[in-house]
Amino acid sequence: MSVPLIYTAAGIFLFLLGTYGLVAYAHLLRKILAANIMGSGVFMAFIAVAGRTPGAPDPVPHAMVLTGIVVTVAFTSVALALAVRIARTSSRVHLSGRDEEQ
Amino acid sequence: MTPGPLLLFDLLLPAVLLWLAWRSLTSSDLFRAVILFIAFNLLLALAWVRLEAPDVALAEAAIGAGVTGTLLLAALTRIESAAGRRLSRPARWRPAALVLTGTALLAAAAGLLWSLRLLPTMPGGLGPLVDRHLAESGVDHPVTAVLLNFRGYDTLLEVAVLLLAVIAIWCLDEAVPFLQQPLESPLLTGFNRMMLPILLLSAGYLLWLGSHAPGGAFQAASLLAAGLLLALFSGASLPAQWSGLPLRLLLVLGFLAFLAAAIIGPLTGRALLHYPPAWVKPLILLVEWLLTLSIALILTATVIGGRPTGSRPYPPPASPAAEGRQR
Amino acid sequence: MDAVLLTHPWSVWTIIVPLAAAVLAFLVPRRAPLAGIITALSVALFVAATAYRIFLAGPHTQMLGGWQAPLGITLRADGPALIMLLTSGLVGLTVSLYATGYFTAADRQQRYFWPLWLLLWAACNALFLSGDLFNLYVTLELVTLSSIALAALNGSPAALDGAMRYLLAGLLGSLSYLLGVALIYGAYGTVDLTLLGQTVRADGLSRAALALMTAGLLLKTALFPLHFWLPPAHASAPPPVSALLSGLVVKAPLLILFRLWFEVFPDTATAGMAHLLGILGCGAIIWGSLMALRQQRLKLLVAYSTVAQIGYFFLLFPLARGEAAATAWVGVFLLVLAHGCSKASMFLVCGTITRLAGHDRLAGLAGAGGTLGARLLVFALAAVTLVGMPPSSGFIAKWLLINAAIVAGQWWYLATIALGTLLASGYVLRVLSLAFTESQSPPLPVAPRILRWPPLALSVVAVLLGLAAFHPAVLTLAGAPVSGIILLEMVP
Amino acid sequence: MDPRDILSIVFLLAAAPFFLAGTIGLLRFPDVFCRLHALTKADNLGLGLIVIALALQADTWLQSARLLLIWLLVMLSGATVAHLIARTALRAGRKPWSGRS
Amino acid sequence: MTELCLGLALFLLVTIVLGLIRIRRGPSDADRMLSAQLFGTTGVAILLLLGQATDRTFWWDVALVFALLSAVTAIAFVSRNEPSETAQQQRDDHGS
Repeated sequence: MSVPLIYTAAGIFLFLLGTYGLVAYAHLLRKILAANIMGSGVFMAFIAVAGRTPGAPDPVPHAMVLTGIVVTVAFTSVALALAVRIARTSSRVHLSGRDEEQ
Repeated sequence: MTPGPLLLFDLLLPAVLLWLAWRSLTSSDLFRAVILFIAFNLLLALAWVRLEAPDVALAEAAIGAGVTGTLLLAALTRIESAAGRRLSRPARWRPAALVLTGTALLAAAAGLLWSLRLLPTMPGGLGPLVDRHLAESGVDHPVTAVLLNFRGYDTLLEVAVLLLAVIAIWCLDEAVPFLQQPLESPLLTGFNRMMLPILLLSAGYLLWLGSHAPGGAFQAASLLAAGLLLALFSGASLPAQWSGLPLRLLLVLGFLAFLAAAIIGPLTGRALLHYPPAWVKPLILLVEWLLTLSIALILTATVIGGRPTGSRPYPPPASPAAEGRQR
Repeated sequence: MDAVLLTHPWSVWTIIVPLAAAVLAFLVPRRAPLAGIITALSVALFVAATAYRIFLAGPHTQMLGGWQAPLGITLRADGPALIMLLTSGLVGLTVSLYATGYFTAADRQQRYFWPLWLLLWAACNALFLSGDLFNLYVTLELVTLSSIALAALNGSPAALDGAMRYLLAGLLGSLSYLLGVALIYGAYGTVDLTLLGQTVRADGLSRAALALMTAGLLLKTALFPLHFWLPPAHASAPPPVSALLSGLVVKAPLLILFRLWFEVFPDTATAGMAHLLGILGCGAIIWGSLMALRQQRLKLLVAYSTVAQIGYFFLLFPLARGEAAATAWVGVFLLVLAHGCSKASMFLVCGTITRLAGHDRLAGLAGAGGTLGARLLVFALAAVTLVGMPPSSGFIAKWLLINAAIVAGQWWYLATIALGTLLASGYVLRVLSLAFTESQSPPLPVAPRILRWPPLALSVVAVLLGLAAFHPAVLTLAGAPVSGIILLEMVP
Repeated sequence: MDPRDILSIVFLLAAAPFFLAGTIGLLRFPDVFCRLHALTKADNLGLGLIVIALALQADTWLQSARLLLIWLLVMLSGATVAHLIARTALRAGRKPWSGRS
Repeated sequence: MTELCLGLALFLLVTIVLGLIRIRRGPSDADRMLSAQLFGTTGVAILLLLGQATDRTFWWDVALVFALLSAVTAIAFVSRNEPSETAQQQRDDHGS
């Protein structure tokens, strides 16, 4: 079992864990956390899968993951702003139609 | 090959990461979830180090430790002050739905893991190709070369995404100060007085490093943003006359410079982003410096979370960091 | 003159000009509408130049930064991209004109509509031209994020809610897509579509990657049963935004799907997977149409109609396997163009009606003679294309799809198309009948010209495109991954 | 064996208990103020010993200086944060533990 | 030497795992923030040790960034609790 493979597997599990969290939880902040965890898993798998080259690591996936991280930060900040706005306009912390579930 | 403790480390770290992620998703208190997530980000940087991705590790350390944590805490505070602090539990699912989802996720995990065995044992990768053209790229560090030259188009659009995030956030709301009063503590003032120059210097160091070693514009910008946030916490603010057009100009400056550099190509009969060979180095340097400044302001603006109105005391601050960079 | 026309990379400017204009609109909000109109006209011009170049000199590529793939990113101006650009040019121009009248200067929404829309436009054009898996991810994120911001533009609780749903679904979709890209890069060491098309092996890993990417993109295209986020987001946004979301944005992930399935993974995708998509498409057609029939509000009706129309696009996957491939291909791309124009026009009419009547409840519109009735007639004209009545482009498109289904011997798709058409006429007639009931309401003011003419012009274009369908049809096949003859006659 | 190596090993071995003490203190001490106390042990001494050990091994002065800078920064942050958190806790009405729990 | 550095890094990772218990127990937000702070310091130490063990000192730059930013989140936390002290009181009562 090689080291990159361990991290690839961990990345895939993080991705699925995040997917579960995104679907199962109603609180918007939790959903955003879950999406971030998903993203981390994807990035980890990306780097690990491409990091098996012998010698110096391949710089291209590193650059791609950097781009991905920035994009995810942008999404996270907009998502948080939306969540705050929803909380302020309707005192809700989740999407409509799920009030009973909290 | 792998020494014993290192292998143990590599087994323990992913396990801890998964556990942290799990706890962060399941703990009923949201503040705890956010703290666990911050810890998760911290350890994630260690994972990047283990995967020999120092650039990603730097970015994760800068973003995860500085910006994301602050972003989440600020958002949590605002949400709680609007809707109250509540516990959050998973939706009560019907057992059938739970079983179905669980099975689907586990099946996906099994399928994906099983497909990994098909990965080539000796992958190609683009590393050698990047090395071969590194001399023509204008920088000496492969990751920076990919980001700013070989795949510069991705980076151009990525900066557009960041800019878009600010526009979207401003469109949603006006800035809500999350401090009703600045933190007043002589210790913090002293701390800031020492920290801001150090952050500015370190940002310059990372930016300079990026041309030949791990580092670069985004990481440097995150440090600058952290400096701006520190200044913000201790009550610094942007003068009202700066919060309009000048601020917007600073926000878009990096992107505009990048765009201008990009269209030199099509205007002179080359491809988009194809720099004239003699200008590659200075152009990339200029774009990188301006990008650092703009991205730092963009990241700060996302944490502030709304359009500065000029009248309120907490628009983006004009800290020494920002001013030093503008001149 | 011709030398420049045939060698200059015109398509690049359809990305650059809106990007620059977006920045200007953000900097100087007062001049934003002007920047928008100038951009709209120039994008239309650049699309025309691109079409001319493809028509005369065939598809062409551009290596960005002068770096050849796999090191660099390649932009590709080929037939499929061109049809998408045409859609984007037509819809974009119309909506831009409409928006100058819809948002007023005092409006907070105007301040942000223009930069957001121009960024969205640049992102859509960039996506249509991209020939690189990872670059497609970045452009798709740009498309999604700007769409989300636009969907939340009016700040109403419903719009915020819809935008949030959209955002979460979008994140899930794009991360799933990115994981697929990671696997592909790990296996083949490149993300260039053309190179991948030559090297991809039809093994389990490719299938896993394809499944991940497809799942993510299905969520982003809102294919039934993953459409849950679309109606709230599309129906609660301001009408010009709804027109863009339905007319343009849903087609972005769709094009990526087509490129993946037919260019990169033609052998990896099994017939079973293709039929699964086809059956989901059928489900979308029927479910979306039924839901549209039940809606009480005009905008929701149109939004559910989008859910249904998305289904037709997915019929390509099963129908393009075999001898009818070219027929189905042309049919679906024509349908994309037709649907883009007609749906955008319908949403714009909704906007004018809401502006006049103050609401869009169907019950409240009954007896809408006079000025509202005229708007409803424009709606009906747009619906001619949507339903697929001759001689509209929608008719030609569906005709081709039906031919492909017959040739492929897949009768159930034929039946679904027929049923979908029937249901579509049902919900359109339901709206239209409002115009012919006795008028009770007091007369309403006439809408300003800028809110009347653009939708009318767009729906007329959509109908007339049917008469000129041969040219787009030929262009669609330029550089397309399918070839063969276009079967215009019924060949059982 | 080089005496520098021996010194480094001694310092590294000495660092471990401080981190452990920091963690145990974090777990076992009765209130937030005591725990702060434990935390600063790890910051100042544990990390300090590691930094000294590694600085002994460094090839150039620049590297040693970088290590020292990191240590100084952590101490500075640690002190400031400890002060601020203690202040927050005090303002929130938490009484420092006085020996009777 | 290398082995020792690695062993110590592993040991520090274990102390982080132990420290997670405090995040779980709380009782107050300040306690949790404190644990995160300790993780930051420990993370810096691990980075230094790993960099030494594998002879790649560019990882010390990552440690430097950690050290630079370790205060930012904590200060954000403190400022979050700054405005109204009564609210903080309620929050703590609720949290414990």
